[in-house]
Amino acid sequence: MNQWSNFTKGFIKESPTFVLVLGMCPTLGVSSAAINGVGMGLATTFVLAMSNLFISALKDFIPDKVRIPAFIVVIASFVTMVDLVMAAYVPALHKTLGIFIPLIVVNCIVLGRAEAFASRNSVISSLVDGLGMGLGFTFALILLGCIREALGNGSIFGYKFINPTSDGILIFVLAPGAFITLGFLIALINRFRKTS
Amino acid sequence: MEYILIIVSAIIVNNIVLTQFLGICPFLGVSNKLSTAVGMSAAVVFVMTLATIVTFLVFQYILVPLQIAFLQTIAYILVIAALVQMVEIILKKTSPSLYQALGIFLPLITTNCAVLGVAILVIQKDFNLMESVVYTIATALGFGLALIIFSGLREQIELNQVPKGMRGTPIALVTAGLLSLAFMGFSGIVK
Amino acid sequence: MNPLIVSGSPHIHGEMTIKSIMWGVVIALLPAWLAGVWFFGIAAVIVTLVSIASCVLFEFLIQKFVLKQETTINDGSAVVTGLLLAMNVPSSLPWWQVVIGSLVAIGIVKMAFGGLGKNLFNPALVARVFLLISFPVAMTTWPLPIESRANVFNFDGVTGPTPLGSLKTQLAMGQTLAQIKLPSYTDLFWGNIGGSLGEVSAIALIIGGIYLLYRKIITWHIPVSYILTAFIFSGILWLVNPNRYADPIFHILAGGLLIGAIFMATDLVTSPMTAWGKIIFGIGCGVLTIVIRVFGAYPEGVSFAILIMNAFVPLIDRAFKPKRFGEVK
Amino acid sequence: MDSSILYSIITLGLIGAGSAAILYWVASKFKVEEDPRIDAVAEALPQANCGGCGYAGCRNFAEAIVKTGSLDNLICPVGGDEVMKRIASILGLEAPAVESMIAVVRCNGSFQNSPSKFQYDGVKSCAFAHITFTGEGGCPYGCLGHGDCERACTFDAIHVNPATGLPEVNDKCTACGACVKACPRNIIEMRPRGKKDRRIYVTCMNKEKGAVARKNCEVACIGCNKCVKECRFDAITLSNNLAYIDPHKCTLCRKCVEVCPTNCILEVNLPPRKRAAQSDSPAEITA
Amino acid sequence: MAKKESTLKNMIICLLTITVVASAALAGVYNMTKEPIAAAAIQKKFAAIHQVIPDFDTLKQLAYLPPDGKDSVYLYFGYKNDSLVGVAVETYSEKGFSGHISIMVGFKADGTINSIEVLEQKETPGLGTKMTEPSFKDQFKGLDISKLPNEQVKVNKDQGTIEAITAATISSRAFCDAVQRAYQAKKKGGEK
Amino acid sequence: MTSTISHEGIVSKITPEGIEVVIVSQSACAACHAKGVCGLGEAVEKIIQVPVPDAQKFYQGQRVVVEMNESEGSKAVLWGFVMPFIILMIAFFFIYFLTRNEVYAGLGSLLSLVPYYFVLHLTKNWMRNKFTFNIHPLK
Amino acid sequence: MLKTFQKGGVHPHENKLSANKPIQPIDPPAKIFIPLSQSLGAPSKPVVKKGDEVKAGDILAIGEAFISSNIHSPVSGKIEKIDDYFDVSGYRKPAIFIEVTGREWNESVDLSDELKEDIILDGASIIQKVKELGIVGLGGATFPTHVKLMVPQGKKAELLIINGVECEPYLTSDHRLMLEKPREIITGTRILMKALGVTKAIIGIENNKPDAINLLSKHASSYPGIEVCALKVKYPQGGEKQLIQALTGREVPSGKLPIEVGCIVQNVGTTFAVYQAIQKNKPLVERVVTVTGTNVLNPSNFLVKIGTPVSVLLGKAGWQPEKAGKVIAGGPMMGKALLNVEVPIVKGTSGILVLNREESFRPKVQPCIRCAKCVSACPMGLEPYYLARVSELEKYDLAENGAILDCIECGSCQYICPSARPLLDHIRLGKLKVNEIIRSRNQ
Ligand SMILES: Cc1cc2nc3c(=O)[nH]c(=O)nc-3n(C[C@H](O)[C@H](O)[C@H](O)COP(=O)(O)O)c2cc1C
Ligand SMILES: Cc1cc2nc3c(=O)[nH]c(=O)nc-3n(C[C@H](O)[C@H](O)[C@H](O)COP(=O)(O)O)c2cc1C
Ligand SMILES: Cc1cc2nc3c(=O)[nH]c(=O)nc-3n(C[C@H](O)[C@H](O)[C@H](O)COP(=O)(O)O)c2cc1C
Ligand SMILES: Cc1cc2nc3c(=O)[nH]c(=O)nc-3n(C[C@H](O)[C@H](O)[C@H](O)CO)c2cc1C
Ligand code: SF4
Ligand code: SF4
Ligand code: SF4
Ligand code: SF4
Ligand code: FES
Repeated sequence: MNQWSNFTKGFIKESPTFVLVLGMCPTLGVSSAAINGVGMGLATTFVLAMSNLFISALKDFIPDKVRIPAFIVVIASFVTMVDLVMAAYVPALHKTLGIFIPLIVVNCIVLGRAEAFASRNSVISSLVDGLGMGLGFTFALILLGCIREALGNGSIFGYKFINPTSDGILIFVLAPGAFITLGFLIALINRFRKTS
Repeated sequence: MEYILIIVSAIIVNNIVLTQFLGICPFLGVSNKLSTAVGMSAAVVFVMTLATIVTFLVFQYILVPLQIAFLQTIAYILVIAALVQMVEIILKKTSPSLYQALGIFLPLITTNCAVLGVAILVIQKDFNLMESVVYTIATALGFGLALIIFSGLREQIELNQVPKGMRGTPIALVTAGLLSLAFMGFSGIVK
Repeated sequence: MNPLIVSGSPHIHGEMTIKSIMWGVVIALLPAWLAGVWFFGIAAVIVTLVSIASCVLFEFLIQKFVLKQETTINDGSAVVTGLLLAMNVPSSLPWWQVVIGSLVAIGIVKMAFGGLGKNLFNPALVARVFLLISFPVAMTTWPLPIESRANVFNFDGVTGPTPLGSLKTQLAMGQTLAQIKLPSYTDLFWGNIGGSLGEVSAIALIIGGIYLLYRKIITWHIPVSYILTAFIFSGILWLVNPNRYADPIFHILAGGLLIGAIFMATDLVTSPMTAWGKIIFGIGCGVLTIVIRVFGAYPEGVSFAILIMNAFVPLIDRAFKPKRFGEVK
Repeated sequence: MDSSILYSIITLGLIGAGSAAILYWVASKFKVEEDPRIDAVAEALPQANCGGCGYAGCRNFAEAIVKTGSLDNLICPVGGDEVMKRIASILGLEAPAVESMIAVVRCNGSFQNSPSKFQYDGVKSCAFAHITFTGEGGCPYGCLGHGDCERACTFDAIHVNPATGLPEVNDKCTACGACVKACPRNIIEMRPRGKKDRRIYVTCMNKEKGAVARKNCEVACIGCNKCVKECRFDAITLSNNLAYIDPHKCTLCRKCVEVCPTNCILEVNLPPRKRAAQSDSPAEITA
Repeated sequence: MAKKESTLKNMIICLLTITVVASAALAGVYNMTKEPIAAAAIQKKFAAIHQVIPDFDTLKQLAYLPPDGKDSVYLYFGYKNDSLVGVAVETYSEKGFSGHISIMVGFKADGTINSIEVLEQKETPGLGTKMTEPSFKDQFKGLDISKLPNEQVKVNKDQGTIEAITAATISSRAFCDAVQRAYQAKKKGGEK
Repeated sequence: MTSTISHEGIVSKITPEGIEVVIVSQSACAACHAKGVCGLGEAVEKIIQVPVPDAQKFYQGQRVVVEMNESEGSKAVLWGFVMPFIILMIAFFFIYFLTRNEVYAGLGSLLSLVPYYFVLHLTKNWMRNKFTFNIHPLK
Repeated sequence: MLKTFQKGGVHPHENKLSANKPIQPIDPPAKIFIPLSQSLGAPSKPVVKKGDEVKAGDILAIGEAFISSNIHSPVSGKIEKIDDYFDVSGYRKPAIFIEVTGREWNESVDLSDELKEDIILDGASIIQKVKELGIVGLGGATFPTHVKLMVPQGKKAELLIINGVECEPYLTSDHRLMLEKPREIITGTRILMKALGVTKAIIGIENNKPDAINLLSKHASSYPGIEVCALKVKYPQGGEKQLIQALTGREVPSGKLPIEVGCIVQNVGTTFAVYQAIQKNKPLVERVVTVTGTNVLNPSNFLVKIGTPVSVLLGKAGWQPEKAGKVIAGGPMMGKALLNVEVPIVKGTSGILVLNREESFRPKVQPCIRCAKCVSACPMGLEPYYLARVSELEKYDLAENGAILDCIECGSCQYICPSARPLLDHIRLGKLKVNEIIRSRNQ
């Protein structure tokens, strides 16, 4: 497969968020600010890429029937690593992302890619796939984060573009805003995908 | 009193789906049949409670004493995955027809982030086992409540035939958003 | 001879149309709106005009350019939504926030679901709650009746709390009801109190309600069960502890309960279809209103209560079917 | 060595082994594994999810193919021959030969040919109009023009022409057959596309006797038998006052077209005639 | 290479290897990050202490359990050249709109408030969260609570001096409550 | 006119006791493009054994509809999830208030499920009659 | 309080334009044609052939099936042909075409106007005679009356209800008949009572016909078993299930017949026809037809021979074809719009209503606003908005569960709907499909 398209498919064409509608919990949960999206997205990307890499490297050593538990162990290990490392070096971000970091383990995208892609493809392809999907996820999170932060707080990446003492339309950084924004964003992207 | 606060909080004020963003996938994904939603809620209550009890014990009585609490995630996911599958297989072995009936009736949840999430949350909240169990049941009921209300709304949406671009996930998300908006009315009932 | 016209029966049609229903609601709202204008002055008129105009305009634009369907602005439903939205906000609300509210009501709540009749939640109420959460300061700054009449643009107008607002804050400060000074029943009845521009005058709302009942636009079930439930529930609390819980008459007259019960819970689109369903709906609204008022963070619970019950409507409709003729039990 | 490393290894080893054992046990009981061929087949399918094959979606169809392990009676009308061959090769089976088909509308009762005699004021649904009356043109067999077929088509391939009141099929048609099922009057037929997309067929379904049929529509088949006599290939049969051309026997010689007194035989995509063509034949249907 | 067959031996070996490697790796990472994690927590506190009291060279800690509280209030006495330059009090309130808030209040040696840092709060964005903004908390700078009526710091709605955050009186009250608790603790904990 | 739940399936095996049907179309998941990457159990295909007297009427690969009464589905949920949950809770609270020890309560409640499933096992045949599936060829 | 049915119903403008126009017999034109399918059930089988001469009252076709009826000639003349004609919907149906030569009657028919009150025949012979003389229900459904009179095994008839409600706006044929033939109707009632073996009969009449109520009460007073009951004006009071409930409080169970609650309902026109058949030996060959509507200059009630084309009646009543929009066989709520006016009057035609063009179009359809007016108007306790919606979406299982088959097609829902939704159109189609599905399921 063409590695470039393998890489870029995660952004729009097979975007895990907008098209496959997977991993909704972290998407909604951490997208109140763009920076959270970066953190969560990169953490997921790391786990995806690394576990894809390892799984495709190990795929021939793993007997079929223990495939799932083996994958889970590999994925969970990387998640724990990310968790620990983030707690150590970016404690503030780690705190805002909270429970969603360990939950990367159950993110359908991760196990799904391992199952559907890494266990069948070469190491390089799998790595590229993991990176692509992960960055696609990151892209979606940042996009959503930017919109919500801009509308809800009048800032992007913490940089306030409106009068610093005033607020945005607060609801967008709260729970209802998450659902509504994502809903309309998906509708918009669907329309965009259809026409292009 | 404390337990009542935990319950009210978990069911309505901090509803797991509408404000905590856990278990969104099954929430958005399962069918819009009311009976399925009710069945699904029952299944979630049982599975979540079971998972919380087991993971709580594993954490407090194995990981903590050995000072390896950092293995929480990996241990939990393995335990939960195994547990859920075990329930299924036991059911299949002990009562095949019951198992089949369930299979036709319900989408069985194996692992989703709600189950793991709640197991982790009870540790974060420093609950003891009793509190954990109460919290878990209430949370699962909150999930069920959201799911049941939503199944009704979905049915209505189905009949209404929303505009093309909004069909499917988008309208479901917007509806969930409005539901969450309505539920904000409960804020402040428990701190 | 012209070609004969063919269609299935029936071949005649009753007089009631959507248009007549919607304009009936507008007429019924007029007394309360005029009371609002009397108490809050020209600012109330401006908020109303902005709200109605933007609702109608958004409906037109969305239908024309986004959905590309026939526009239906002259059925009057957008006017009702706009009017009700205006009547549910303080008259001092900045105009651009009113416009955002209209966009939410029409764009998110109504059109995204397919337009008239398809929305699951009450558009005006969602817009109100949306604004309340998004702009808590502006949405809880209440111009004083009469005194603020002169303030056209209400910058720095004379403001004060609503009866429910002062009740809530002062109770939170640990005062008992005896210590809290609340408006008299007469003021509550005529509307000489702070609040949303359309909710203040109880008498005007009741007149409108009677008109709606007379025109058979609404039935009695929702308003009566709503008000009665709120009365009974708050009455029980009051009997339990009159120092902490306000009396039931106060709860009925203060805040948006009357406008909610008469005009918003009764919205045809978002309420149940059968008599028993409506009664259950009203009871739910009544209980939730008092629960939120008494135990929640918000001083006022009407909007939330109705929206939460809106979500239950499909389930209620399922549970309370009309009694079928000759149903075999 | 740090004790926590040791404990970790032991605990995790135990938990891992334990849960693996359970998962293994489970895996051996449930064949959770999906046949990878399903994915392959699904990928080969056009992903139109139209239901033309009779299954709920392409994936269901793929599962059905793989599960049944045979291609008998299974056909994706959208993908046609080509796709079925590819699927056959994935599964190592033989593909049944399929002919490429297209929907044709066998009615030519346009507003011009069959002027409205009544005005219909009910729901815009052919199914309902059908149970209510004969249709505005008065022909109880003809097209009602309310577009049930158009609404049934997921491929944007059939549209009612507002100028004629008749549906027209375009090249997007995949022969899924949804419109055939939707039409309450059974007007739409699935016919072979024909060589170079050339087809000849009777555009009438009226089984009345000539005079009656003709009363409502200028281009009705009047059952005069001329075409039957003219055809040297026995391709045309007449029953119930209505001619039918068997697409497999028809050689596109177009003799019948010339003799038809009401112009109800339509030729599609045939080159213009050498002799000055009678241009009153309906300029119609299919690009 | 051919896929490993699912024999029992293979499976056990495989899984065991994976778990052992994984746990070893994790334990390694854990040991590596243990200190930074702990340090990060302390770091945060130290940074806050540095923010709220003038420069110091030695720090002494004292825990104090207020009569009405569940948790302890921590007092950090900062000394420079053995003279007390300020007291940082890690205090809290449970009366926030969403419950617990925790702040670090710095007192100068003369007992006036030097500066305040918010350590933890879960208030509503746009409302209660404004307590972290200077426009609110700078009101406390230079405040001497002992000179206030009843030695009580209060918001204006409660006839106090602190201007509450608009539409977030509850959070403002909680903030004052925490400051009050800090003051009480410092008073009881004594200035050594 | 009771409501039923019906699924489309394919006959995968014919045995003397009945036929085995693989359920293909399951609510929303069936047609979902992301099925392959989803963790929900429903994405996994289900095999149902249906005892039918006239098994020879069916052939392998046939498309059939499996139907079940909604009320039976609710009953299945009752026995499959609600009952064990109730037992779990009774055991848990009982042991907890007796011993005030959460380990005992936790483990004890887990163990309490063993007899439940054992009883379930004993009533296997009774259960079989309780849940009946209707199966008929798809037209 | 006047009696009425409990649930639902609407009250359209009554518009009884022809209420005080006496019944006026009209002559048949030179050619008439008589459809072979004039009652519910199987078409009748002709027993005459081309060229035969017939007299008025001679049998033309017999109903062989269980639910089918005999057809007699209304005129004397020659059978021109037996061929298809185009029915009111434009579809082809078989009919007997007769060239009218005169009006000689079959000798057995008693043509005198004299009232015969003594009932000689016994129950079984009455039913036999009703069958022979081709009596079918004239209330609209044209159900063969003899079938109704044969109470099935295990059931018992207790009460005969005579339906003089005429709840449809505009129509007045039953009203006129009651005014002009009260004693015949009472006698017919007694005949039906005898045939059924019941001792009690109620004649239900809506309160907008006080003259008919008074007159019939007067004549009924000498028969203790017969009672006349005034009813509140509400559509569709004439629906038999509604009428039974209004008069007795009993509800016919869903999907069951009136006999389930011991009742038999007959229209007054049918009752008069029964009188004529039994006492005068006269088959059902003519009926009262109201020709009315704003388009018609002289709204009238005609006594018409079956087979007379509608156009003849319209001409007599003075219609204005250029202004006409809809010609409806029956009333405005349940009648059927005609495609052309050259169709014959049949046994089931109770009226011809001509609406002007501007009244004929339906208002513009708008989205359902869930106002529930249709739900409260439905006399059957259904949810029309829902049934129409699921039928439209072809979710027929939901429609079946919503009891779509209980719908009596009264049209109240569509009449009242402020959004002018074509509810009954969708429901009718839905009923058809659901019936098809049920039939295929039972195979
Ligand atoms: C969803 C929600 C969030 C709120 N968040 C806060 C908050 O974080 N802090 C706060 O003091 N008040 C908050 N409030 C407002 C309080 O309920 C209360 O109205 C207010 O603090 C007292 O009003 P005042 O400040 O205008 O006197 C919130 C209200 C709601 C409904
Ligand atoms: C199959 C069938 C059998 C019937 N049998 C009887 C019967 O035995 N007794 C009876 O009173 N009516 C019987 N009816 C007539 C109906 O009750 C009813 O009168 C008829 O359908 C016309 O009613 P309508 O004019 O209200 O529509 C039968 C109808 C049908 C379709
Ligand atoms: C909606 C509805 C309205 C009806 N209105 C009348 C009516 O006004 N008068 C009448 O005689 N029959 C009416 N019928 C027919 C009766 O239900 C019933 O068929 C008839 O009275 C039986 O008598 P028959 O068999 O003598 O016609 C109506 C039926 C329906 C469904
Ligand atoms: C009695 C009545 C009450 C109504 N109440 C509301 C209302 O509270 N809010 C609103 O947006 N529209 C209201 N409408 C207008 C209309 O139903 C509303 O715009 C629809 O919800 C839009 O689909 C009302 C209409 C009627 C007839
Ligand atoms: S025109 Fe008919 S056969 Fe062709 S694609 Fe459309 S629905 Fe299918
Ligand atoms: S072809 Fe059939 S379905 Fe299509 S418009 Fe004509 S009648 Fe309707
Ligand atoms: S037509 Fe049918 S659904 Fe409508 S009101 Fe009458 S009985 Fe009810
Ligand atoms: S009467 Fe019309 S608008 Fe009202 S609920 Fe029924 S269908 Fe909808
Ligand atoms: S990400 Fe939470 S359930 Fe899927």
